[in-house]
Amino acid sequence: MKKLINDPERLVAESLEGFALAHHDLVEVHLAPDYVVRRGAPVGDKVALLSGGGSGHEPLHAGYVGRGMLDGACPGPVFTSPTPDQILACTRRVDGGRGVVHVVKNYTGDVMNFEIAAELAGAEGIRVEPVVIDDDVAVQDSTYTAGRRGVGATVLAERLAGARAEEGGSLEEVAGIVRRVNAEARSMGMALTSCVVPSAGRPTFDLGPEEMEVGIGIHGEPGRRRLPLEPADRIVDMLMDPVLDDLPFRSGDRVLVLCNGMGGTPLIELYVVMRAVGRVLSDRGMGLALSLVGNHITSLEMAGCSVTLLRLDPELERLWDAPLHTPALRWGV
Amino acid sequence: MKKLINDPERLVAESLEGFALAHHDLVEVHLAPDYVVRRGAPVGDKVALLSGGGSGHEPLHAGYVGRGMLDGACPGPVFTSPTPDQILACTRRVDGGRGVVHVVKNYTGDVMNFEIAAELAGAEGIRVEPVVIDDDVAVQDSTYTAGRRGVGATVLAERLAGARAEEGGSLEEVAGIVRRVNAEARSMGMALTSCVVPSAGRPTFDLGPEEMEVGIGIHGEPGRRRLPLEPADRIVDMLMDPVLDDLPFRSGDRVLVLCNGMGGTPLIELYVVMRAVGRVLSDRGMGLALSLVGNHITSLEMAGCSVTLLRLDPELERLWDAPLHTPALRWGV
Amino acid sequence: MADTLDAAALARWVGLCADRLEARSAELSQLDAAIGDGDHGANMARGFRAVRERVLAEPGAPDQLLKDTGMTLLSTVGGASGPLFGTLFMRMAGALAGATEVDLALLIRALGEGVEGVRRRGRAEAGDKTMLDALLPALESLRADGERGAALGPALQAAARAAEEGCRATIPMVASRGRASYLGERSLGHQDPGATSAAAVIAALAAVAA
Amino acid sequence: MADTLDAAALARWVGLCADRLEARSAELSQLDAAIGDGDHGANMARGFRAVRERVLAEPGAPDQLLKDTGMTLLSTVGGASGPLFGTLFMRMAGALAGATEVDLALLIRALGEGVEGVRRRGRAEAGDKTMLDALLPALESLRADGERGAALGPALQAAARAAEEGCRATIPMVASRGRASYLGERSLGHQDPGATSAAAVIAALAAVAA
Ligand SMILES: Nc1ncnc2c1ncn2[C@@H]1O[C@H](COP(=O)(O)OP(=O)(O)O)[C@@H](O)[C@H]1O
Ligand SMILES: Nc1ncnc2c1ncn2[C@@H]1O[C@H](COP(=O)(O)OP(=O)(O)O)[C@@H](O)[C@H]1O
Ligand SMILES: [Mg+2]
Ligand SMILES: [Mg+2]
Ligand SMILES: [Mg+2]
Ligand SMILES: [Mg+2]
Repeated sequence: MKKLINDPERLVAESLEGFALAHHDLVEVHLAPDYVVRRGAPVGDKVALLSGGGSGHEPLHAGYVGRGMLDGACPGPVFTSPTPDQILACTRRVDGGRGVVHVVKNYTGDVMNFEIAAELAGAEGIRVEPVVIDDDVAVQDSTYTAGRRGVGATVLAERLAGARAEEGGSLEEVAGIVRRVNAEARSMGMALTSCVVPSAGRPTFDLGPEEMEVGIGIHGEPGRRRLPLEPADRIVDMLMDPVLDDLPFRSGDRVLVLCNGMGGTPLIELYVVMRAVGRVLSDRGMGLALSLVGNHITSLEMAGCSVTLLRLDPELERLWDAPLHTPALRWGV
Repeated sequence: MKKLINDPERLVAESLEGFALAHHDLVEVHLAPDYVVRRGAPVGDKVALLSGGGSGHEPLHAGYVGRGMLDGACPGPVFTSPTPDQILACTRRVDGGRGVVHVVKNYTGDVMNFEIAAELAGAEGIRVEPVVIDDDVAVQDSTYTAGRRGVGATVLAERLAGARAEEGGSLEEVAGIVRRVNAEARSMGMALTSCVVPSAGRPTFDLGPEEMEVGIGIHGEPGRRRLPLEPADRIVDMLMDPVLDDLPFRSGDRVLVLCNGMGGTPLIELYVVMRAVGRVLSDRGMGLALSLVGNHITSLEMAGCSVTLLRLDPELERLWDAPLHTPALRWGV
Repeated sequence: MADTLDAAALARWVGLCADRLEARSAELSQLDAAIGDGDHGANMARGFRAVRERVLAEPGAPDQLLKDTGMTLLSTVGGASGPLFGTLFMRMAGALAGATEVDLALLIRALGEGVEGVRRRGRAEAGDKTMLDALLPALESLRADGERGAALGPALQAAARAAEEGCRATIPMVASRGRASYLGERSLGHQDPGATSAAAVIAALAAVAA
Repeated sequence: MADTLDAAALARWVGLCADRLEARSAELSQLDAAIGDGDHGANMARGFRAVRERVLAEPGAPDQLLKDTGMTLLSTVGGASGPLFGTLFMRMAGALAGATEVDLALLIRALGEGVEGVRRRGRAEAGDKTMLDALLPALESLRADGERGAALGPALQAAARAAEEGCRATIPMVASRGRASYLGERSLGHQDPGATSAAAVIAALAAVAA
């Protein structure tokens, strides 16, 4: 296992310490229980937005704590959801009296741990509104599964709902933006290589030198299909077709594109993916209004990418451009 | 070779096309010869800042074109310097009459190609001021080598001199900032894995599962020493000692830290590196004033990191915070 | 062989769970690697190590002991199994409120509450290839024995066998809850890790009652 | 066997350079992989492919031909070898201004200018393990033969042998210019790629004069 770490057991805590050092102007980091909040939380007279999940997806979630996005983030161990006490402590810390929206990626563990935390917070008189994100079209049949997974739409929901909270939206309005983003966004991902969970020390799955895994999630879990490697343009077609057909997106739609790297794929390749996405959109008569290219929701050092499309409306477009200031994304301030 | 590409020969051009699509609000991309300039270049009544080099180091340089940083960037083929005609065309395009500073990383090819371009531009009446960056302390003996390589300080010089140009600095002043950054910054890097140059199709060097290469550059060239893998804290000591001793940095210095990923190392690990750097600085009585953690000057998908320290003064600190708006870095606007 | 379990016996149960799950951590993670994300053993070991340190050092009355165990699992295991095993123990604790001795009837009530809590929390049913496929058969076996007026010890031996069989029965199932469900048909042929640890928990109870 | 080279012969030279360097592209990149970044063969092949398309389709007079060749190399090869081979051909072109036939004396003058240009551009000297270690011996050999009044053909055969020997002599050198210099002692024992292609360029000239 080739990693810049000291000890798998201390990885998350040490990484949070480095994060605190680099971003002390923006965030406060609490250890044991682990959570990250905006400096001076609770901030202002606003609804708070909180998310969390296993570590290994950086910059998600802690990198998105700051003005115009999250008020708090709860990182669990690598690929393992945070615990209710962690989420509860963070919820108490960010609540300014107007309630807290929990953005939860749809994984059994995340959903249950957030659910218990919300019950405990509710018992303490904190209003919590949980919203589950499940945008991954790779999981096809939701009656016989735990349901679609939450992937790229999480980033978009956190940003857009964070902007709505910042401008004074109510608990219902902020949660409503998360729900709208989840309803209007679809994603699909693929891997060229597996990742190595530090505590396991070896690749989660094995891929041959000429193979790729299509339909992966973000926890190194294998996907739906193992296929021979193809050129980038063909791979993008394989991701875009199910994404476009599912919502479905239609000619004339204006969309935001997230071309996301899984962690080990260099930017030069992500822009090749972006080019291919742009060609598909223009072939379908769709408008590319906004784009985000880079490592935004990752699986440790996995090589690969995911594509998320969000159908925009004027309110979402306006919210996207609102001032944003987090360790990982920043504009307008 | 597992890459999200269509054809090694078309990689740079296709990646630039995707880049143009994603960032058309900020930049204009010209193909054949390949260069990237700020939208509407030449911009305002200012000195222009231009850089370039082989591709494969993204976001360097094209990702740094924009307000407060570069006016133009010339990407060569992967790890191969751009050609004089490319640099000349870009120089013409960005010159607004107050001259053009060329930021050149110290590699034989880059230096000669930029030199010829500067001669040609000079013959056309364009004032060009070239500055060479050579901050890599891994290259020890500069009398018997092509000299130290330009690495992490390039990013810092481009940002700080770009800010100086934006506020109206003269050709000499802007070039002076580049020289000052180069004089006050030192870097060293290491690799956990090699990268794969697309046209070669296989790793540039072979590292065993328990080996690392210390003192690497950014072109997949092997470094000075091959050593057994160590914990992150020990690796950071190996990078920091020569960096600190070389300038030398002293107790009481305020520094900017660039914790740079080589492309394939996930952010969770870079923050572990950041933590270790912070510990070394505080042990030495130095002040961590500014930090930048992420993939800023990379070697394709190489796993590894480099650390750059820049000794700050009040002017450099002020320039760092000035408004910046590029595809890869943005703040204050 | 007593016909009730007192606080000391229940503490031995929890301790035995910790011993056995820590010892089988690699095996449980291996099972999880095949159809999940390979952390189930580590999760359970982390949780029960914390239980040993925080709860078993000074175990309280039956209800307090199981509540503390549940809370500790809840706050240290994470993932899917943390809330589920946490709920199992906490709901059992609720049913034992005030009791100092637990007879078969009370144990059936408590386990019934616990398993119902797991079912509700996870929204899973029998046959979904989860820990419920070990817990439900154990509970049914206990209930049948309880109606027949069986003694505590033999009833728990039978329940342990039922849990073990239920656990093996997950092998030919296609998962429809939890991470394994993403694999669809690919989850066939693998034993469910959570069912395996649930069966170990029941077996440990049988062992202290033997 | 003519005692001068005309425009057609020089065009054959450039064409032969293209043929041979393209054919040896993999070998040259291999040499560069050992002590550089593994692209020298690709760089030269890219450049001479462009020369074939843009220059050899309609080759001009000697000076124009070599100037176009140099400019094309300059704008397509990149890296270290682009400016150096570009300079070599462009400086040679300067010395040939107006000439239609090139005799040995003029060739020596032109090559001397070209090699001097390479030396200045690269700030390298003999023994630095670069293309100069093939070019300088070739030039010396030509000059000696020129003074002895040798014929063009045999003088170029001798120069090609000198270049080849100079190229082999780079093997035991430690590089002190270019990318290979970063390796220090590790560059020992490898033949310099740029010297190899420079020797091929001289050999091609000898071949058209034979
Ligand atoms: N909805 C559910 N109901 C009951 N048990 C479940 C459910 N989802 C998962 N499980 C159990 O949890 C086990 C996996 O636990 P673990 O690996 O610790 O968590 P995670 O899946 O979050 O990594 C599965 O083997 C299964 O028995
Ligand atoms: N300063 C120099 N002077 C002369 N020749 C040089 C110099 N630096 C490098 N070279 C030659 O260039 C060759 C490498 O060329 P190439 O691989 O195409 O460029 P790069 O090193 O930029 O990848 C070396 O083998 C050497 O012969
Ligand atoms: Mg897990
Ligand atoms: Mg090169
Ligand atoms: Mg698991
Ligand atoms: Mg080379």
